[in-house]
Amino acid sequence: MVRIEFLGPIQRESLEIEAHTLGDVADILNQDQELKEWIATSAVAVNDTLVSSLDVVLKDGDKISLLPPVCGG
Amino acid sequence: MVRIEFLGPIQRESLEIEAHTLGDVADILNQDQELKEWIATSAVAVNDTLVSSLDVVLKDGDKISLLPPVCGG
Amino acid sequence: MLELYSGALDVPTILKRWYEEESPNNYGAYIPFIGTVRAEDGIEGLSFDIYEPILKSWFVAWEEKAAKMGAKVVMAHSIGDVMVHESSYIAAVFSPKRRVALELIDEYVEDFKASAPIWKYDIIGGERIYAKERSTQIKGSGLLGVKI
Amino acid sequence: MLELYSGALDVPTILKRWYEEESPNNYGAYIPFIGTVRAEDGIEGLSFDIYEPILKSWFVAWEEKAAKMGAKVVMAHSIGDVMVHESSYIAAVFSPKRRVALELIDEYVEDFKASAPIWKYDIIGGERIYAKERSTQIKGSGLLGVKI
Repeated sequence: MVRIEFLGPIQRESLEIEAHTLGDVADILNQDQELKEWIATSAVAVNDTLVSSLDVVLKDGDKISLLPPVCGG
Repeated sequence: MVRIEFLGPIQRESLEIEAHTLGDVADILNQDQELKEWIATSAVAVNDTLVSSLDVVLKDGDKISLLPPVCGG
Repeated sequence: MLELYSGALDVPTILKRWYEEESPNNYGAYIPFIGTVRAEDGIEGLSFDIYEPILKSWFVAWEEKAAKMGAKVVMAHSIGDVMVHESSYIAAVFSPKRRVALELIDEYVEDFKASAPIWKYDIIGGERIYAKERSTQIKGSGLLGVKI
Repeated sequence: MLELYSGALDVPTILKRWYEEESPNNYGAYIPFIGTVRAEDGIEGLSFDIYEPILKSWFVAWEEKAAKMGAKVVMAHSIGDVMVHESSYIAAVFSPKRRVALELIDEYVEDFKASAPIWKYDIIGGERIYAKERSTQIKGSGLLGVKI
């Protein structure tokens, strides 16, 4: 199981899902129509490190975070 | 008569000389060998306005200032 | 030094403390950038969410980058509500040399705006409204999106 | 506001006063550049001469330039001696917008260094030695020089 966290304005409770790669996570999350817009504009971190490829292999207990568009300052 | 002022590190008393243009001022000041190096590297102001041409016509009482290389801050 | 505060920043106190802390360290240039909430579009203020773990990694990467140039970066940011004409953000650079300081402060502030995991909300009528139009996608966003 | 002080600047007090004075004026960005005397080449400090009439015209021209962009510039500078690790110079920009502020502070500080009628001396063994090698000729210098 891995945990999905939605940051900032996404306003969703975190999810626990079964996934072995980020590709699996994408397949599962995109089934949720309301999440699709956020997914299209969000960056992704695995265990608090931003990632740029879907080929990341996940292990049990990993944390995946979705970071929607930012505006600090 | 016009007055010549030497600013900052030049360390010279001001001079009163007879001059009708900045060209006249240049002719007179360049007779002083010790001033030549300063003259070659200094900017010139007439009545506290920087000037960029020798053709400025001077009138009685004008103040000509020599500004050597600067380093504020 | 990355400092997070609940609510508006006490700007004079932070600027003074940073200045005095670095005084003995022989930096020739100190450039703070202070961000203040402007009265515009009828807002009462702004509100901020921060995701600290990734903000910290972003900041550590900047500390290392600055150190290679003999410089130092610091930052203070608000969490929660900051009213109009109050300040929410100070980013500062200390450097031995002027050019390094002027170039770093620009790059540091712009990278902060583009990458720091902070979300901004307008406060209007007491409601908190995500400032979507003013927000920037972090580089690499959309990774999990459906391929078209 | 162009402020000249005898000796070192009280940086925290000046930064605080400027910040508080401009707080109601809806500027989103405040960027001060603070210049501090570095311990190097065995100096005890620096000393400054200023020619005020031309410094004032230079500053007024910058006030007008900034105003056209909705921005404001201020400056504080020391006259006379400033010891190592003390500060002699603060130049600051206030602007509604971040980009304008970041670009103006760079141009303002660089133009100050190139043009402001201020002369710097190293203080070594109590002597005041003109910092000739670090000084810059004002644009148009050499006008009265002999033509070769």
